[in-house]
Amino acid sequence: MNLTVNGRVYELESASLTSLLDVLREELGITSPKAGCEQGGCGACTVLVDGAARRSCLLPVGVLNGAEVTTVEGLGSPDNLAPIQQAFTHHYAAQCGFCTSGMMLAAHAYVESGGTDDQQAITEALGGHVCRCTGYVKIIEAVAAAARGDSFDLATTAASPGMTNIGGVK
Amino acid sequence: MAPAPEVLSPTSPAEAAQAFGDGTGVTVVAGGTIVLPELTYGRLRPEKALLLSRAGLSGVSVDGPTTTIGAATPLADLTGLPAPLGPCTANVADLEIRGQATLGGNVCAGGGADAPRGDVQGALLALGATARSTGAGGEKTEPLEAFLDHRDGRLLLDVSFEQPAAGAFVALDRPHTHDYTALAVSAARATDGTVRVAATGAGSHGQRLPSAEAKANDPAAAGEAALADVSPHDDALASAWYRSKTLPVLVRRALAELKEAS
Amino acid sequence: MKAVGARLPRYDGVEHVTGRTTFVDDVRVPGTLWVKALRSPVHRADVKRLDTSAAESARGVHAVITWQDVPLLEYGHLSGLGIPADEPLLAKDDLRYKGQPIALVAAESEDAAQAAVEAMTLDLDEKEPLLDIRKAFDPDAPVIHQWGNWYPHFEAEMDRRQIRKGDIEKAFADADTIVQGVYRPAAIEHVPIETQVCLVVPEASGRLTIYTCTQALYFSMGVVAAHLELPLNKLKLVGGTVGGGFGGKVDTATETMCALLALKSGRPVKWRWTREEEFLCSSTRAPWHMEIADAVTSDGWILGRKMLTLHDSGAYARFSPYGLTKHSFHHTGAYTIPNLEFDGFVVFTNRVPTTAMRGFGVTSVSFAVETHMSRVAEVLDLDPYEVRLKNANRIGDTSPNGVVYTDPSTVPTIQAIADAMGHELPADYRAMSRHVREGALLPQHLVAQVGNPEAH
Amino acid sequence: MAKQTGRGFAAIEYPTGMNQNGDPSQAWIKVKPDGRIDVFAGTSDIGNGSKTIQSQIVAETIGVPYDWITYDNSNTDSSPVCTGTFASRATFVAGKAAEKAALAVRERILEIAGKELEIDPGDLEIVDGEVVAKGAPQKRISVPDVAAAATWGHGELITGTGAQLKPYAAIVEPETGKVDLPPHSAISYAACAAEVEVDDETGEVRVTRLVQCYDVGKAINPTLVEGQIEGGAIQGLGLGVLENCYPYYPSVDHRGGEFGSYLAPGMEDLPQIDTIIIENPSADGPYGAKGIGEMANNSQPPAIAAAVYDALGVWVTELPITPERVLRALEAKAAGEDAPKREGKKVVFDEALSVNAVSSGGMRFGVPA
Repeated sequence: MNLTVNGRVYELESASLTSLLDVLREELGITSPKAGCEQGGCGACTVLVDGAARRSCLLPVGVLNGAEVTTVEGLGSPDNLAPIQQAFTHHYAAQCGFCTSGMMLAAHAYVESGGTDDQQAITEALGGHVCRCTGYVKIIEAVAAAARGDSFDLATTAASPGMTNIGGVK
Repeated sequence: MAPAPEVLSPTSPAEAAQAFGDGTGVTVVAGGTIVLPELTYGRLRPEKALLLSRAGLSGVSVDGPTTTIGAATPLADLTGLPAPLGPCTANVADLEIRGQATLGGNVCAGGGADAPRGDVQGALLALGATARSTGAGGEKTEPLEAFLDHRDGRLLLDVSFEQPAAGAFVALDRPHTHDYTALAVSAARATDGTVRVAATGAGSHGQRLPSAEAKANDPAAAGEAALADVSPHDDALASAWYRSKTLPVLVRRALAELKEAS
Repeated sequence: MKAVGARLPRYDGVEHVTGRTTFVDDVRVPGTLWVKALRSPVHRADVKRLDTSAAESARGVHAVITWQDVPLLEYGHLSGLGIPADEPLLAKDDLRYKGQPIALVAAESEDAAQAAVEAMTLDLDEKEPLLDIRKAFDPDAPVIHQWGNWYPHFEAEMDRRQIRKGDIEKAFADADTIVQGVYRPAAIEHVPIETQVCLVVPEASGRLTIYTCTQALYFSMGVVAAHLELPLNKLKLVGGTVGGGFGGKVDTATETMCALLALKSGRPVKWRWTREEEFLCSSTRAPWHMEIADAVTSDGWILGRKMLTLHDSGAYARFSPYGLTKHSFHHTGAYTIPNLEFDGFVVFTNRVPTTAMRGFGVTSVSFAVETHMSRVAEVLDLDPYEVRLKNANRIGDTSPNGVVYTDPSTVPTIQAIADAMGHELPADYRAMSRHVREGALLPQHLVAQVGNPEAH
Repeated sequence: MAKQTGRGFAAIEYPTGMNQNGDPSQAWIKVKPDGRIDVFAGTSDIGNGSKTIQSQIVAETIGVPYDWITYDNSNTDSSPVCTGTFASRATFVAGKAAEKAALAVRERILEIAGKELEIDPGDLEIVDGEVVAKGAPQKRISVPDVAAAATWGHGELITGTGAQLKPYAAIVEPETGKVDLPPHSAISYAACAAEVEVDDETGEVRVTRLVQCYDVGKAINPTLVEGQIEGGAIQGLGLGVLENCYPYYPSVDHRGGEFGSYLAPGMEDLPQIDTIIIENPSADGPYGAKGIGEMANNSQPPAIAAAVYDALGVWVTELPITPERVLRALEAKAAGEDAPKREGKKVVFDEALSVNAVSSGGMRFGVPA
């Protein structure tokens, strides 16, 4: 069977019941999807399958013959970041970075499908992704900014909403 | 180590039925959301696996008052349906899981290790759905309640129900897209006026609440009556005590919502 | 251009958003073996027999280790501070918690390693576990640890952490009201999205390269070297990029065992815990049991505090004595209380050992002290902001340990929240500052401690 | 059905750096022949951003652009000692070591620049990668040119090291807990107000708003400080109302082994978060910074507990405040069993939870009165 990953066609050797996550990481050496739980519970392994965000740990590769898979490696490169990658950088939406690939692909799919900057809609789309570092505020900001089509200054980062600095004390 | 399993990918319902046979030793993979972790964790080592993705078992068809949903239909395709099934499927996990998890997988899910599964069973029971399945003895159409009692060894093909006059779905709302619903109640009023009420999370699978149905006109009384129909359990999400405290509340709220929707 | 104070982008931000950050699990070394563990299936048992021979001869298996393979079986997390060790790297004679590692396999695939683990024979004599720290001291409690049910090695071989300050009897005698309550936060998981993971590569030079997710490279190197009895020139720990830690990756959970397997097999070995192992077998934040009694005046001064803390350490001590000490130092919260009697115990139970987690030792006491402050205000029918502002520590006040505070910000932070919430404060509370107490803010019971470490 | 709302408040403090100190960190810096800066440190970045913060400190201290810095914490062969990333010490302690190392480098750059310019190093400063004579900005030499001069003229890469260690504060009186030195070299302070909405029939608590104030000493990078505060806030929310490894502890049954049954906070749990930053500099941290990471999840649980009391009139003092615990407390209240026991001037809450009720005599909590 074959699979197109980030535009390149691969003939696969893995058995049909192997998860797409294992195929990507172990057979193809594409390591941005992470094995965060292999239970479908965290979203760190999410990739795009024919444009839709899917947990790669839950998909047996046998059902994907001929499918097109996109991982973060296929979104943009360091010199040419995709808008969602710029948004995550400018809004400091990645701390440890382990959930980031899955989170960004879900966000990318959301924005591409016409998602808006509405917090509730973003939460509905990304709510199954667990991030333990950020508290989600800056992730939501990043997705909202990408949905609005903001342009991003990558030399600096954005303040969170609701932040006030009152300086020193008496 | 177990030898590699035989993997079959039928391309029609008939092929699927034939490949399934009497079900002996067959692991059915529909969406994969329940089976894949079991495989990954080495708890399931199938001799034979049946991948349903191309078996033509997906889709929603409406014939007059009757809606038929193929077993391999992703839950995401059902979230727009009227209550109780639409809101119930929308309440399952998250967008990505719903895009992959199927109605059949959910109906056939056994209890999880830590928490209940099978969220849509209650909604379908409230709708008085029938299940069409194949397996030993051939194809069979029967009420979903009967099917739930002998799911093992059957391959679900589709479920059918008549669109109700009104429906309601209420769930414990402790917000988590990544966990199972601890307790949910579905209610529906059929076009002939019959009210059915069912719960998921109050037992090993979804169940009707006949004592509540008998008092459907008095939501508060129905809520209290519902306790006679269940024997709740402790799990990681909620204790039996908590389920028995909240079941009457959910039944009452569902029936009140049903009244409003009628 | 200023760098400090600037909203500069994350140093590794582009790596993160392009999926190019190399975490331990992303390192690829040809010929790497997978590791799986035989873990205790019960909370407490004596080991009658462990037979790993079927695993050793199973297909694809390159190495099996048990306690017999560990040069120094017991090395404590706090051995560096002179605190004795209590936990074997791999269980030997008895099992103290469900999930405790007993034996490990390195094999050519995850499946082969798992099959080998399942081929091992383990005969146990199951025993009654101890699970409720409140019952650990009872005569009829099972004794589950070689040191007894609570940690006995504080300074001067005391069995508790004690704080004593002022005259507690007088404070309670002088009080108008005594408010007493119990506070019990739960065990929680760290839940880093990257589970515990380690890759050890035996080099031709005889060194071991250890790819690790530790939060503390030098600390973990010391732990590995101690167990293996190797000089530090034999070890190279590679890490520094961690997929979330929150305290749970200060434990050196996998590195030593993988190093042993790499030495024994001569092959690179990788152990990545499943999420289930992470949830069920990894150390947790500790549950605590705290009882507080405050001697208070009708107008809201806290004259004295008596407190009992039981820290649920799980099966072994790990960092718990450190955590309890830190806890004890902060048991007055952000307030100045001149008369104190604190007793804290590190209590052993048959559950996974507990460890450091964000706010270690203090998260628990903050919850207890602050919920108690809210209750004190409610019992006295006083405003919760005002009671806090009154007792808030000031410059010159003395801590529970006899240290004079030089720059507390309790007053301004409380005032800032009152403002933000639209909570009206009376003029005298609005005017309060963090400066040295005087006037109405220096009642008789606080006089002796101002600027005076000896008033401890 | 009734949704009840409530507000609660808490104020906290937290020690920055390891309790009782004694925890060294060190940084080594070398300047490449073109003036670009390599920083070697042993601090693991667990997402907290120590690579970023320490790079900023070095850039600021030397006086060069941030993007000139390469930061290497990758292995124990090339890294100096760092006790580790915990105890809110990565900025406060290890960042101070980086500042000290950068000061040493700065000094050597000025020394060599002074020779090149024939100006006393004390009359020079470094601005944006240029060594400039104070008051005579036309007299200048770039840091790259200084680095080249150091390499090819003096035969050295400019280097500097820095170490930070506060001595261990021993407990000198085990009976009283008295220490011989301050047991922590800075304390951070915070306060938090929580707003909750509670369903009084199902017991479900939703935290709707957290208003927080943190004294961070100095925000080396305000965006990263926000990231710590927001991440901490939602972990504190998890501690307060969601997370429990053993839902029925001390029974260890029903321990959840998957995300489906362990309630780590998700995006939909996110309340409105408003934060006020105070910068009251510490004496020992780099540029006055204090550690912010750990305390960020300490203030929310007590504020939430007080808010639940405000909403329902019941205290739930076992965490997390689960729907079940709320309902049980409401039942006790309805039965008149929740009131504290009053005995003379004593007001005793939670009697049933006390060791006095649970222990069979091995442990007592006695209160003088």
